[in-house]
Amino acid sequence: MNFAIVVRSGPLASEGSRSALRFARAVLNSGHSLERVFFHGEGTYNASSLTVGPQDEDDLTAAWAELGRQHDLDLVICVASALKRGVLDDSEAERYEKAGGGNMRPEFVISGLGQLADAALRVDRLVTFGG
Amino acid sequence: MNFAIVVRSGPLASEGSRSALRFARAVLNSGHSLERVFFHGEGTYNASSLTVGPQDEDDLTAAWAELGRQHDLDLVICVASALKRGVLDDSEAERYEKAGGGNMRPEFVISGLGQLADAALRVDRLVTFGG
Amino acid sequence: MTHLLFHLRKPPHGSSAGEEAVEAILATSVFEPTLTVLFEGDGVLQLLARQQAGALGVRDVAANWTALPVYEVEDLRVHEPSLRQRGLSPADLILDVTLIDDAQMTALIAQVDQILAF
Amino acid sequence: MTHLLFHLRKPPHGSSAGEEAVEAILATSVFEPTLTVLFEGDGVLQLLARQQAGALGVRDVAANWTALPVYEVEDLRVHEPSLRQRGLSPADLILDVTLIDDAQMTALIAQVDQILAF
Amino acid sequence: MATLHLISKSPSASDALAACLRVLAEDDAILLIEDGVYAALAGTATSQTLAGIASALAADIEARGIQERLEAGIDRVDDHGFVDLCTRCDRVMSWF
Amino acid sequence: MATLHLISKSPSASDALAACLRVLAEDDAILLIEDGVYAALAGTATSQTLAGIASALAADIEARGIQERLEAGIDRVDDHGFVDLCTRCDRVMSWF
Repeated sequence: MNFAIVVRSGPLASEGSRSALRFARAVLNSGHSLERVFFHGEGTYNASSLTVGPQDEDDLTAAWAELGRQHDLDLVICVASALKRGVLDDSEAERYEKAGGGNMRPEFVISGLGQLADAALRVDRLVTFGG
Repeated sequence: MNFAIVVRSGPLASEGSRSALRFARAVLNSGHSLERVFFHGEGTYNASSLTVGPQDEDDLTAAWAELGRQHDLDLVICVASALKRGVLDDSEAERYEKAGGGNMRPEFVISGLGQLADAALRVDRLVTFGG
Repeated sequence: MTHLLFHLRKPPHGSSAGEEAVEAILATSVFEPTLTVLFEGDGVLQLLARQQAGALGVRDVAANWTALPVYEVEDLRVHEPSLRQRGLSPADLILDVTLIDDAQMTALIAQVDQILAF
Repeated sequence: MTHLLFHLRKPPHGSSAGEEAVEAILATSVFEPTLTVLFEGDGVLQLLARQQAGALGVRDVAANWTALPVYEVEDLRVHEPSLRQRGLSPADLILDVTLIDDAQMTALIAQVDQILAF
Repeated sequence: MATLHLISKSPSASDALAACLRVLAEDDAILLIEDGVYAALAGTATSQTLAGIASALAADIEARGIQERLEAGIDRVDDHGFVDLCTRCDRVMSWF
Repeated sequence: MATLHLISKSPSASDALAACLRVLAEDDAILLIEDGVYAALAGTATSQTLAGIASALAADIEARGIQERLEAGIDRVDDHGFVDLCTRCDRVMSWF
């Protein structure tokens, strides 16, 4: 079965991102397909490359990136949400003249809400976390 | 009278940061003193220099920075909260080997929770926004 | 045809959920699915008339919603018990909506393919 | 001497409020103020015994609270009606606390200089 | 020794207001801010309890379009009134 | 055409569970996750309503130390059981 996940909370504000990550692992381990993880609103904070995690907790931004690498996942952050929150890839950083480049982990891509709509229309199950 | 403000929400997650900003302006306009604004937990996101605000809304990170400049305010972000969320000044960015430098606006300073304790013990009124 | 339900249960201003929902609905409407927007709980407050957003220096969220019919998103349903619980009536709302009760909401949920929660 | 009240009304795990409160309390204790920690509403759930944080791969929040007496933060009060409302009793908690009722909470609030809310 | 209680959440999104009312002292004041102002909607379960006790922040009322739907006895306070309330009370307690 | 309802907030922090129960269809399922699992605490106002209807996510129960305080009739489900529930139902509805 095809799944898509929507993440609507940051890595620390509520438990939504952590639940979504565990659910994503369980979907993959169950032999299902995970078509896309769409990070919307506060969820875009999960893509930050500047987080410094304490050693006794896992850093969710790093954990998402790691899962994305292992399974070649489509991790999409919503451009409208991300710009307002200061999560930028290098090309957005250049466009808005932010010296020093972007702060998005390379395992994520920044794109529009069409990616959410496309997922909602294609997959068998859409599951939203962290409102 | 001496005030201190604690901000516990980011610029977009809840209305706390916006309320705190309006309250800060009212404190200053009323002739009171604003000793410190302490950004704790999610509140540390307010210091991001990478936010790109839509034109028809004010960008709260820019608005805090502007108010800080005008009134020489002590805008402190909690180091423990900020590191986990990927809000770093240049020296923290260097320490944790993040290329491209930090992403904290220069009107803010990054410091420890002693600054919250110190404010709580010194001021006449401590007001917390955005839990 | 795929039937999508957008479910709003957050009030305006207190969070960015309302704006994010409007943007997502408009982006989705381009694909021309069957599309229903459901306002329930505090979500009914999104549609209150006379919201003066200038007071907070923010965008007028209620006005955002008026863009929906322009983009032919016209199946807007409001959970009437939520409205009544808040001392409000349909005359207080900025858009023409279909009022639904609990049983009709139950039937609506059972009928859609996916639900997007805000 | 300045009397500070730390007021917890968020449960553990669902947000970082509990950790932030513990850190703030310990940082404040260095200044040796009069310091009271009040657990009320869902905040009483912070102190539940047998929390197995490993299940979520997170720090053990309940264990964080046990550091308080070590740093001589010993005035811990739990709003008993909040505990009862959740089907819990003092025996379920990880620390020795003082139970207070509504009237005692009212009196506590009136007696402190500043309140830090989590 | 009065306390100013700040309520910033809707009654649907937090038990903060109910919890505050349990422990309110006689000379305390409540100020509804942000989504907390929805508790002042006339004809609702909470609003009648608040008449004469609570006030509500003007900017938040107007932004939400409830300026003509307030329960009688709940005063409007502007941002400077908010600061004044803080100075007239002895401490400020925020409930989330 | 059953729906899986996800409840992720404590009953003190959201009316989500109460709202969900109003519109629950006969063959629907409820899964309590995150702070939503506190609704399963035995002897509380909500928990008895949930017996036989709701299950709760094991990791969230254990993290919160309520594994021995669950209302009878509320099953524990692990992460794979969560995925199975999604496949057995026709859609997933998240309530915040």
